[in-house]
Amino acid sequence: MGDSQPIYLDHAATAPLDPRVAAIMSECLSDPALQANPASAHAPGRAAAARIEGARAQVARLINAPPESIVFTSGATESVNLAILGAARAAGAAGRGLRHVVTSRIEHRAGLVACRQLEREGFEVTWLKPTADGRIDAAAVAEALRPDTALVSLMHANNETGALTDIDAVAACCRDRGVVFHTDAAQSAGKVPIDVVASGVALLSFCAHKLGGPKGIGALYVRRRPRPALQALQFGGGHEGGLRSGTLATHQVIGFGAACALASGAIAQDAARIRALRDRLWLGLQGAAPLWRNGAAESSLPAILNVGFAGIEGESLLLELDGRLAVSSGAACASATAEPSYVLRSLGRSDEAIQASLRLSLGRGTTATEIDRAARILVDGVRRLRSALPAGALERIA
Amino acid sequence: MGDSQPIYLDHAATAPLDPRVAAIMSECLSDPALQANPASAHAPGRAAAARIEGARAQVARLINAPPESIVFTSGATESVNLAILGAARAAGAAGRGLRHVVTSRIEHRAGLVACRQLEREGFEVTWLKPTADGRIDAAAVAEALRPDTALVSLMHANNETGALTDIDAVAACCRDRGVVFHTDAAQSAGKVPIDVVASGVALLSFCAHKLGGPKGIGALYVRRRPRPALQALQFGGGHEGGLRSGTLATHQVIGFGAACALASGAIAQDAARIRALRDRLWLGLQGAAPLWRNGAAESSLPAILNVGFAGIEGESLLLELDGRLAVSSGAACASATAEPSYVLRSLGRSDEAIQASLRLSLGRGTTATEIDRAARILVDGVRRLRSALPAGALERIA
Amino acid sequence: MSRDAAHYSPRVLELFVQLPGADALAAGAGAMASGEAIALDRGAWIRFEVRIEGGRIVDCVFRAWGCPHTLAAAAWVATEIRNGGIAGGAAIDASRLMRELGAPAEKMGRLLVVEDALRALLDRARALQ
Amino acid sequence: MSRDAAHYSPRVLELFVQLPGADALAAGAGAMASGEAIALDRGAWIRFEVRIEGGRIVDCVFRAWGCPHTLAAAAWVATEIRNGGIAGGAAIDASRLMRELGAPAEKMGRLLVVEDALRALLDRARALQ
Ligand SMILES: Cc1ncc(COP(=O)(O)O)c(C=O)c1O
Ligand SMILES: Cc1ncc(COP(=O)(O)O)c(C=O)c1O
Repeated sequence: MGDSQPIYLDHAATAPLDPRVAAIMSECLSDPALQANPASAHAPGRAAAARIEGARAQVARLINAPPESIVFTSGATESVNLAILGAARAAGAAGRGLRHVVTSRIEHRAGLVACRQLEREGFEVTWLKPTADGRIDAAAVAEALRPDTALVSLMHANNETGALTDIDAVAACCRDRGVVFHTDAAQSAGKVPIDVVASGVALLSFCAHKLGGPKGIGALYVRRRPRPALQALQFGGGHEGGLRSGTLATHQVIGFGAACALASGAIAQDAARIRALRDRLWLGLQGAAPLWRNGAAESSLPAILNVGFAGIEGESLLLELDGRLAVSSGAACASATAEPSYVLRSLGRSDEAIQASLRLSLGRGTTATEIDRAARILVDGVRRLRSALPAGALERIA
Repeated sequence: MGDSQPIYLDHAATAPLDPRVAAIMSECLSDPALQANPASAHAPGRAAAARIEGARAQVARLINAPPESIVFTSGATESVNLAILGAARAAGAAGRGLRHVVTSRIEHRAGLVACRQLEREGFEVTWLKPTADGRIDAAAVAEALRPDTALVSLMHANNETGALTDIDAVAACCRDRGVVFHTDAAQSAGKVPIDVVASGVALLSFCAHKLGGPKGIGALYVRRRPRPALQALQFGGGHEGGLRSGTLATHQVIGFGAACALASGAIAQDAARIRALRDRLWLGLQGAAPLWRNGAAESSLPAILNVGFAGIEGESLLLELDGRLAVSSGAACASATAEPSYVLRSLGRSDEAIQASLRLSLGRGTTATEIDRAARILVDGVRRLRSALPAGALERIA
Repeated sequence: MSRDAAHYSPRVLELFVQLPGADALAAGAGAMASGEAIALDRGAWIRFEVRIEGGRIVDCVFRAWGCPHTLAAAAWVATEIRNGGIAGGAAIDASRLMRELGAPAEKMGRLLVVEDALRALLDRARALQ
Repeated sequence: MSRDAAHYSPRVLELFVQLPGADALAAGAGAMASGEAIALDRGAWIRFEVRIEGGRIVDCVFRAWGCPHTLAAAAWVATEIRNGGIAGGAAIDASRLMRELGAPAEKMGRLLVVEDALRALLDRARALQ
C-alpha cells in the first residue's frame, strides 16, 4: 500500500462523508446548545428535538414522504430487520394466521438472514429467483402471493449488480392483495428518484452512509394509511412512535438530514454524470478483454459496474490492486464473512467466474481522471496475471 | 428562556460530548483515510477497521474486559434488549425449557419493556421490589431463582435515584446456579469502577453518551467463558461475531473509545469532586426545606440527587426553572412518554410526592459556581410557589 | 405534561410570573367569605377569599397548588372578582377559563377544580350579601 | 480470503510481484518435460515445464492460475528446480511450501495442488533422465 490514498471505487460499500455534511456534524458535535437529550422536556432538550424534526423533514423529502412517517434507526440493517421481522411477527402474532413471506435470493444479507430467521420462527418463505440479468420480475411476485402472505420484501437496487426492481409494479400488486410490501432502498435512495406516495410501498429502508451521510444512522419509512402493523426490535422509552426506542443521536440525525437535502437537489445531475463515467470505465476496461458484465446494463443503478475478467483469480487480482484501487470482489461485498457471492451465483455464474469478478462502484466524488487511472491499473493488472496463465485457463476461468 | 444556556444538571439523561472527544470525532469525520467501510477488505477498509479495534480496546479497558468480548451496538437500549431478549430467546429456543426471568420494578424502560415483551412471548418474569431506599437486595435475587431461570437482569445504578446494586454478589449467586446475569451499567460505567472479570457478570450494557461520548453508540460485554447464548436482534452481514450485523460507524466507535479512555483515567478523581458538589447542592437546598431525598445517600452514584420539595407542583416548578436550569422531573426522565415515575412509586412515594421531585444530576463539567447558582434558583423558585400555597398544602403535598 | 414556556399563552406566563392576588386578605372591616376545592389526584387545590363591605366585594385573594394554568386561572378569577364582584365571578366557568388562558384540552379537569372553588366562594358570598 | 498485503509474508509478496520463471521455455536443445495439476474448485491450476540436457535440468518455468500463495509457491518451486534440479524438487512438499512462504493453514489445499504438479513433473523428468 502506497502513501497516497487508493482510488476509491467502492461507493456501494459506503460513500465518503460529504465534506459539507462533515462540517455540519462537527459544528453540531461542539455546539453547547445541542448537547442535551432530544427527549428531554427542558429548553436545551427541546432545542435538540427541533433540529431533529428539521432533519426528519429533509430525510422525508428525499422520498417524498410525510415527516411523521420516518422512523430513525441505526442503519439499513436495522431498518430492514425492523421491517421484515417487525411486519411478519406482528402479522403472525395477530392471530391472523399470516405466516408466509415472499422475498428473493438476491437480497442483501440483512433481508436474507432476517427471512431465514423468520423460517426458524415458523414462517414459510418463498425465495424468488432473479432473471439472468439479475432482476426480480413483478409478475413472479404476483404469482407467489398466497392468501396467507404477510409480507413481500424485495430490494429496490441490488448492491452487487445495481439491478433495479420495479417497485411501483410490485407495490401495486401487493396493495391489490392487501399484502405489506417492504423495499430495501439502501442502494437506490439518493441515487434514483423515489416517491413513496406515488409508488404506494408500505415500508422502505435506507441509510445515510450510502448517500454521503454518516454511518450508523438509517430510516424506515412507515406508510401512514393504511399503516402496516410492526413489532419493535428493541423496546424502551417509546421513542419514534414506540417503533424504535433509544436516545436519538442528534448529530447523526442532522448529518443524515443534510446528506438527504444535498442528494435531493442533485439526483438527476449526479446520475447522468456518474453513468457517463461508468460507461467510460467499461470502455476503458475493454483493454482487459475477454471480460463480461454481471447484471443488466439497463434498469440498473448508474453507479455500479460488476465485471468479470476471464482467467483471473480474485485474491491475486485484489493483491495486485491493493493500495491503488479500493474495490469489492465478487467473493465478499463488505460483509463480515467471505464466501462466493450468492447474488452472482443465483445469476447462474460459476464459482470461478464469481471470484474473477469485481464490483466497481462510483460516487459523487469520482472524477474522469480517476476512472482513466483505474482502468489502466485494472487492465495492466489483469494482463500481468494473465501472462502467467497456463494454456487453456483463459477459456475455462470465465 | 434567556439567551444564555441554562445550568445543565441533567447529566443522567445525557452528558455533553467531551470537547476532546468532539475534536477527535470531527477529525475522523473529515479524514479521507477513514471513510471506507471497516468491513471492506481493501486498504482503506482495513485502516478504518484498525482504528475500530483500537477503540474496542479502549472501551473494553473501562470495564477490564478483553476486547473480543465487546459487541458494539447503537446504544444502551439496544445493548439491554440484545442481552435480555437475546439471552432469554436463546434459552427458550434451545428446548432447555428455561422460561423464567428475574428482574426488578426499577429498571430503565429499556429493560422493563424488554421483559414485558418476554412475558408476551410466554416467559414468566419475577419483578423484584426495591427496598425503601431504592436498592435491590442480592438476597432477594437468590430467593427468586428457580430451576428454570434463564436470566437475571438488574441495573447496576438506577437512573433516577443513583442507587447501586451489588452486582458482585448477584453475579456470584447466579454463577453458582448457572444462571446468566445481565446488568445495565448505562449510568455507572465510567462513573464507578467496574471489573467484569472480578465480578463475573455474563452480560453488561453501557453506552457512550452518558460518559462524555457520542449518542447513538453503545456496547454489550459478552463474557467469553462460559459464553452466554444470545439470539441476535438484527441479522445481516454477520458483523460483531454475528451478534450485531450492520456497518460499524467508525467515527462513533472512535468517539466512544476516546470517551472511555478519558473516563478510565479519571473515575476516582471525578467521583470525589462530583460527590462533594452534590453534597454542596444538598446543603444549599436546605433553604427550600421541607424537602426530602428519594433513594439512598449511601451506595449510590455520586452524581445524582433526587429531591422532593413539600408543597410543590412539578409542572409549575419546571416552568419556574425553564431556561435557567435544565433538570428532569419526577414525572418523566428523558423518556418519550410522560407518566409519574414508576421508580419513585415503587419506593412507596405518593403521586403528589413524585411530581414534587426533581432529579438533579451532575457531570464532569459541573462547577461549584453552577451548583451555588442552581441552589439559589431552586430555593427562590420553591419559595415563590410556596408563597401562594393554601394553608395545609405544605403538609399534604409531601 | 408540557413545561415548554412556548406552550403557555402569554397571558398564562404573565399571570404565572406575577401571581396577582396570591396573598392574604388585608386587614379591614366587613365580612369574609372563602371557597375552596381540593383535588390532589387531579393536581389542583384552590382557595379563594373575599372581603365584603356593604354587600359589595371589596377584595379577593387566592391560594393555589397546581400547574401554571391552574395558578393563572386562580389569579385571573381573583382579579375578575376584585373588579367585577359576584356578577363578574358568576360569569366564569371552566370553559371560559380554557378560552381566556388558551389552555390545552388536558387541562380541563384542573380548571374545573378552579370552577368548583369559585362556585363555593360565590355561594358563601351570596349568603353574606 | 485475505487480500491484505500485510497478511502475506515478504517472500510471497516479492515472488508475487516478480513471478520469476512465469514464462515459456527458451528455445534450446535437449528434452522437455512438464507436470500439470488442475483443481479449479480448490482455486489452483499449475503447470511446470523443464528442459533437460545431458540428463540434467537446465531450465524450469511455470504457469499458474491461483491465489498469491499459489503463484509464489509455483515460482519458488521453479527456481528451486532451476538451481537444484530433480533432487532440489524432490525435497519439496506442501508442508515445506507452507513453511517457506509463511502461508496460513487454509492455503494447504492449494499448495497440495502445487505439490501434485511438482510430483507429476518429477516423474516425467526422471523417466527422461
Ligand atoms: C441493499 C443494502 N441493504 C442493507 C445494507 C446494510 O446497511 P448497513 O450496513 O449500513 O446497515 C446495505 C449496505 O451494506 C445494502 O447495500
Ligand atoms: C440505566 C439506563 N439504561 C438504558 C438507557 C438507554 O440508553 P439509550 O437511550 O442511549 O439507548 C439509559 C439512558 O437513558 C439508562 O439510564
